[in-house]
Amino acid sequence: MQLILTEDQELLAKTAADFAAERSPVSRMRQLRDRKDPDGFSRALWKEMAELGWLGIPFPESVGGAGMGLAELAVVLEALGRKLAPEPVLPCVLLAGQALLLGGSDAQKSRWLPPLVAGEKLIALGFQEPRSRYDLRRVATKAERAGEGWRLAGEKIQVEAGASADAIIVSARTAGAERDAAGITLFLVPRDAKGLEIVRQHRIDSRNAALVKLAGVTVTAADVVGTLGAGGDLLESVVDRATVGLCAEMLGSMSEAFERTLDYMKQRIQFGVPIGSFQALKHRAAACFIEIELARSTVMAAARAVDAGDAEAAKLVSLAKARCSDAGVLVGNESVQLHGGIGMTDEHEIGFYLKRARVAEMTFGDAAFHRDRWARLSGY
Amino acid sequence: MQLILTEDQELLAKTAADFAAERSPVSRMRQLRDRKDPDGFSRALWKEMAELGWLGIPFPESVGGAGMGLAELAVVLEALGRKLAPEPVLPCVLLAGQALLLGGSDAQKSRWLPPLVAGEKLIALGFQEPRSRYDLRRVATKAERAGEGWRLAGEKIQVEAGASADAIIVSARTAGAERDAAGITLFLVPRDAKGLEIVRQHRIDSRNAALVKLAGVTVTAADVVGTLGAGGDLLESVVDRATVGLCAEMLGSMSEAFERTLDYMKQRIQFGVPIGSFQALKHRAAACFIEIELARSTVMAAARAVDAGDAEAAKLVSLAKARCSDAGVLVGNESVQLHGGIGMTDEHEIGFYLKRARVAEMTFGDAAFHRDRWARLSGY
Amino acid sequence: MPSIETFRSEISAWLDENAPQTIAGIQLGESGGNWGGRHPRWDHPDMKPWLERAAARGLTAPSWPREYGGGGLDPEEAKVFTQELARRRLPLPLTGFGLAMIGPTLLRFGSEAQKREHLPKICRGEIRWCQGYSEPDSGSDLASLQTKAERDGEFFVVTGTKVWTSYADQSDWIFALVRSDPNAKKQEGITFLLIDMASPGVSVSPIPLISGASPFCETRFDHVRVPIANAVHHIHAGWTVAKALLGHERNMIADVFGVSERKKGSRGSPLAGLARGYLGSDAGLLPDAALREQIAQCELDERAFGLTVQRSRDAAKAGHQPGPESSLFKVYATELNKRRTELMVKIAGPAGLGWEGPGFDEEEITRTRGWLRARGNSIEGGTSEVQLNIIAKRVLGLPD
Amino acid sequence: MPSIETFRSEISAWLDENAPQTIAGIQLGESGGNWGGRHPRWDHPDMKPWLERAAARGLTAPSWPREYGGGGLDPEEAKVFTQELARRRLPLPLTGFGLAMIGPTLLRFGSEAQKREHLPKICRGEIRWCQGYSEPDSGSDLASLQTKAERDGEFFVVTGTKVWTSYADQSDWIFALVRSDPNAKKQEGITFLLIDMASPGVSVSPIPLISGASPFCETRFDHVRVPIANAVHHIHAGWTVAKALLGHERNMIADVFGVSERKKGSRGSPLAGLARGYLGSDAGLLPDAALREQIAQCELDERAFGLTVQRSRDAAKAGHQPGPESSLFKVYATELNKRRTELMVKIAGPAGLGWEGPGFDEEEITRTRGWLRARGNSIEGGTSEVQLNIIAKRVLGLPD
Repeated sequence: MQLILTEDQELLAKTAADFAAERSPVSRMRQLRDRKDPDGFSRALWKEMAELGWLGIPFPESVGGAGMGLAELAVVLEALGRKLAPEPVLPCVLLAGQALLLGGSDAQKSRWLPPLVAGEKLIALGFQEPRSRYDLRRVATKAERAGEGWRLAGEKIQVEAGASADAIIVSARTAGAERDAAGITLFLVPRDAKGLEIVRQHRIDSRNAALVKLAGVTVTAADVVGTLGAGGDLLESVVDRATVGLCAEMLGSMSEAFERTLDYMKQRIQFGVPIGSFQALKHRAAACFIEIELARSTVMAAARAVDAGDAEAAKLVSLAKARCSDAGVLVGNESVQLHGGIGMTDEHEIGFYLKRARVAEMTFGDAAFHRDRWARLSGY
Repeated sequence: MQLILTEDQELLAKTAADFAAERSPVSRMRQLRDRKDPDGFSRALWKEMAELGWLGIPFPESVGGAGMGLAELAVVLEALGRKLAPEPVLPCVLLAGQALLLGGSDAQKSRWLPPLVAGEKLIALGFQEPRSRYDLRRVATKAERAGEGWRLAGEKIQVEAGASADAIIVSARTAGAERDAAGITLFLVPRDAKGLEIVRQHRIDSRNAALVKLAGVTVTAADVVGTLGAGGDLLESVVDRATVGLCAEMLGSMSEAFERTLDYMKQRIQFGVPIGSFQALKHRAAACFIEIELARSTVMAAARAVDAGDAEAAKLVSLAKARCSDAGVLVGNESVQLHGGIGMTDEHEIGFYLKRARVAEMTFGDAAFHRDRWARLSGY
Repeated sequence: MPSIETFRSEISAWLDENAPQTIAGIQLGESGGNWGGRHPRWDHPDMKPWLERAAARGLTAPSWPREYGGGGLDPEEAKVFTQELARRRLPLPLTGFGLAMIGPTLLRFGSEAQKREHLPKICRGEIRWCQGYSEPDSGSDLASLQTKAERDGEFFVVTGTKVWTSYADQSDWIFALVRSDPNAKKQEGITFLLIDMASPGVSVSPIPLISGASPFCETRFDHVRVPIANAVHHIHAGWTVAKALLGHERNMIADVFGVSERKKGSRGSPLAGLARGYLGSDAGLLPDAALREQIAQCELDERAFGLTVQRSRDAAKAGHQPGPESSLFKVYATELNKRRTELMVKIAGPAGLGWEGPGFDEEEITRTRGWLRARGNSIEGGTSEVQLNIIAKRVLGLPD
Repeated sequence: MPSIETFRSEISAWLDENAPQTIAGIQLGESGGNWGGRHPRWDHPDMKPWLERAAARGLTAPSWPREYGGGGLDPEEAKVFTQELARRRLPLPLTGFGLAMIGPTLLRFGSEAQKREHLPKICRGEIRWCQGYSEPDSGSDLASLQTKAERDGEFFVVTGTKVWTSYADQSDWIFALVRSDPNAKKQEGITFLLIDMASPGVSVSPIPLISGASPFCETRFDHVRVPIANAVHHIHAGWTVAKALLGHERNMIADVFGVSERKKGSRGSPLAGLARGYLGSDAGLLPDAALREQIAQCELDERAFGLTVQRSRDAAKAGHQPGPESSLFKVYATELNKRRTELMVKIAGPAGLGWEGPGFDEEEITRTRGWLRARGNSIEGGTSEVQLNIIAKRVLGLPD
């Protein structure tokens, strides 16, 4: 495992950085929020990303993908994270897309993945419930046999991209009790399914998220994604991949927030000098710098370990998420504090970084959750 | 509960501060260490403390005491803590003395407490074992019936003042298994008991501590301290009192270490200015100051709550010990770091504060132990 | 002089007769009571007669001199009045910056004419005041403020921008710091000026925060003409007035947090209760060990801080000078509130991410916005960094 | 030129013939191998012939020029030599500040006469060197050093005190920074001087640390006469030499920690293992939740740091310039080592309080003293504060 970017990755990073800077300034995200855009992102930009081949990065060529891995997608997500681009790469490409790639039938893959990669269809994955917290295997949503098919009843919350998705994959219990590790199955539910209700939610990061209510939705056996009862393992693999992507995004966001704060520290004059000349603030800035550099190393390692199918991959994913969560919150908090009053205003963009950092921290488990997971995986 | 010193307490504090400064500079503790004094403290000074009435503070007048409480003893211990005075007030007056006061028979009290208060006899309390860590009720030492009396077998470690004590009270199991909460009994064992072996130990704080080995020591029924099998509760009350005393000592030590560091920061010139003018160091000093002030409030509250038999007393003791442990280690670490190279030398006294802070932190439970105890006592 | 118990029965009788029963124990709105002014808002219709009757008796400003509309009560009597209000669960008849800030300032620094002009209107709740201190380029370094006040005969012509002017959009007058002498040392060219917000050239716009709507406004002055007689204390000597007021403000902030933290100590473990709800745990040890330890640490912080506030107050009651511990109140209270609100969001987990419904209940949204709003606690009223500088210099004696 | 594989077989043959089998894999003492000098200490009797044979072949300083006693190997050959030593688990034939510090300095800055005089003796392990930089009043601000070097004809007369002179009590020569021009700007009046410690007026005393005995000494110079020809580089230009050497030293320190932390990553969970022993827990979750989380955090820190060192090295191998991440190595490695050693003591609990036996085993005492010793890591070789200043200035570009 080499912790450097290949030449191709460098090129991709450059392209993505240019794209993000030119096509996706943070003001764009503000406009989407202020006009209460129902998607919360730009379908035009999504299409452009598809045309750049980004949505196909972690898919094989057979479905129109680039046959690359998380190491490549990470550099794109880092660049998008820098500008807080709200397009649903994580939920569609990584969560739902990887669920289909790893668990889907050939029919499912050929139906859904090419249009996903082409930016024509959106799919989401609903795995959180009102009581599930960070536990992927705590599933109260029930799937009961109904003739040849299944009847689904339950509720998924904060389904990212759910409000605009053409289909939603949901976890449901085909056996066992709410907290059992086994007995979970994933089902693909088309948007127009009867009994499916999708309600847009509004989180502090303003991104597309939805309550997904399943009031006796009927699906067929062909809508099962992966093996019956083995959805928990599939979910864990998929969420590990998405976690790496999220960490890359967080790395971009915290890097940008930190750089903006450094700029501010150099420009803001108080007591006749730039506030960046105050030693206490310098040392705090240096502490942020250190945490960001360490986070970067862990994200690179996690992406490469997952791509390589390394036995330690899950541990490295938890390492990356624990560090990115802590570093992201540290940098978000320090950024607002060092900006002072102006940082508290909605008018200034730095607050958006703080809010997104908090959502990202609490997505796929916070730092304490991943420290616990690291310890479990390490046998103690 | 008033968190201020009464006039009498102010006077006592002044007397104790003068005494400590004049009679007990830190150099004295160094000399005791360097000459490997078998007591590790000064018997002459101990006698002086007795004459000042300090050893009798938390005892009734019936045994020669002053009938005062922890609030008073705390101001004395704080003053002694400032100069790292190694005299065994904690182990003799608080641990063993309070065990006898709270649990002893009239015969035991009248035999041992007057000479203890007069500074003529030393008693210690052995409650730690190789496997007990901070759990007072983890007791492997066994007490078996032997005729009218008991035969004790086991080992106590780090018995403070044990190497010089005329008698040692030990916890032993009269019923149940090693980790059972009930079934513990305290026994008073005279130094000359057959089968008792006392070996001086050397900890980083150089104070008097001993391994106490009980190889079939025989004691009589009259040597039981407190109720048979209820020694765990007695121990907990006694250790709570001693913990308040320890916190007061820690408060004194950290205050002095901090003040010495402040002085050094004002005097030490680097880059043409006092290092205390560097803002990063100022903010760290301010952080220490805050922690010390908060610690002081908790120690005062804990002492008064125990004296008043307040229902919340145990919680306040854990509050005080958690804060003093964390603050003491913070101040100890910062003191050495801010002294720089000279702080690392044995020749400089600041290192003694670091070492004592560590021992005090790990005596009667560290901060995490007391956070856990606070949570338990709060019902969560 | 009547004895204090005579006073108590008098005031009780007056309250029984004049205080509307309808407002006892009512829930006050976000701003917390009657703020008065030309466009008053009432939390309850009977809050209006309550204000009017209390004002008529001088009880909106109980300890101010009667000649300016106050009650002329001595400290002991004022305390009895407060006790009797509390006993009846009555809201204060009037609150706001007039009573709390500019009134006391005028009593100390104002001219006789200023006192006669402004204090009675404050007491009657006719005029609502706001404060104009900070500017976009002058935050921690307040004395660098640049709002110009150029002399033109008997007027100052004021031009500049003030930020963080709380409730400026609902206020009638503003007390502001302006630069009257651009050539003097920065603290020596400032004047403390009273400005009628109805003057031509004053414009106000609200400042939404990262937590949503807020009382804060930006207030612009574009060649606003203000009589020179509206300068409080001497011209160019406004910094003296401002410092007195700032110290007062910081104490208020610490008080707000300090008192509430103290109360929490005795209310069981609200954080643990919150966690039980979100973790689905009815009893026993909280199942999330990391959260449990963070909750315990937060409670220890709260309790240690509450005890420190108590220690300071006990010392004050005993007649001692304020000890060094009082210097830590502002920084500790605000940093603690930041940690606490952050911890509450973490306890809620994913349910802590809501900006508005659906899928998040009112309490969750309030909690999350409360966390965002709390980020500003360590900025407003003197940043934590400035507080630490002050401790290092004034308490610890560390050199510049 | 022979190919690299030819070189490998040559050096292998030489090693097979000359390296004593007896010293393969031996445990080196605290100081870690042959340090040479007039009073050498051998970890094993056969370490002496090993040094002599290697020196005769130029392999104590493999990449130095042959004319000064080195091996004249190119970097690739030197690497092969290191590999072959490692494969045979052979200790280096010689180590110390002569090879690591003053030798390279002389090669870069020394006169021809200095090189001819000193380098061969270093290569043969005849002279052991130590370093004289810090003074009681000059720590972080090294350039303020005050040890005087007054000119007296062809001599400097040196008077002053150096501290933290490691192994000075076992060394034969010292390279020291002295103030040769008290009137120049502080960095411009310093000379880098080579001093024979056998000179009259040199006295050495060890410095015991809070952790016990240490290699550190205080070295005093009382009118010590040193030939002017012993100045390295120009007189008064010693700061240039010192800076080059200091940068080198800091990298060494980071390397030591960096490498060892990296190895730890792959060795399971030694901290958890330690905790299992002290908590009496054979399997399952560690029963102490607080310790468990601290252990996990420490492992995450170690791993993240190890990966950062790896990232930096991978970049270097790929021919990139050192990235900004290398600036954090020293401060992070040392602060981490402080946290880690402290955590180990906490894991031990009361068993972590021992200074010497009885009742504490050897491992416990070593661990506890290791924690005490580690407190100095963030002071020696550039304090953490100085490191953070450097990051703020050089990497982040924050203004002075």
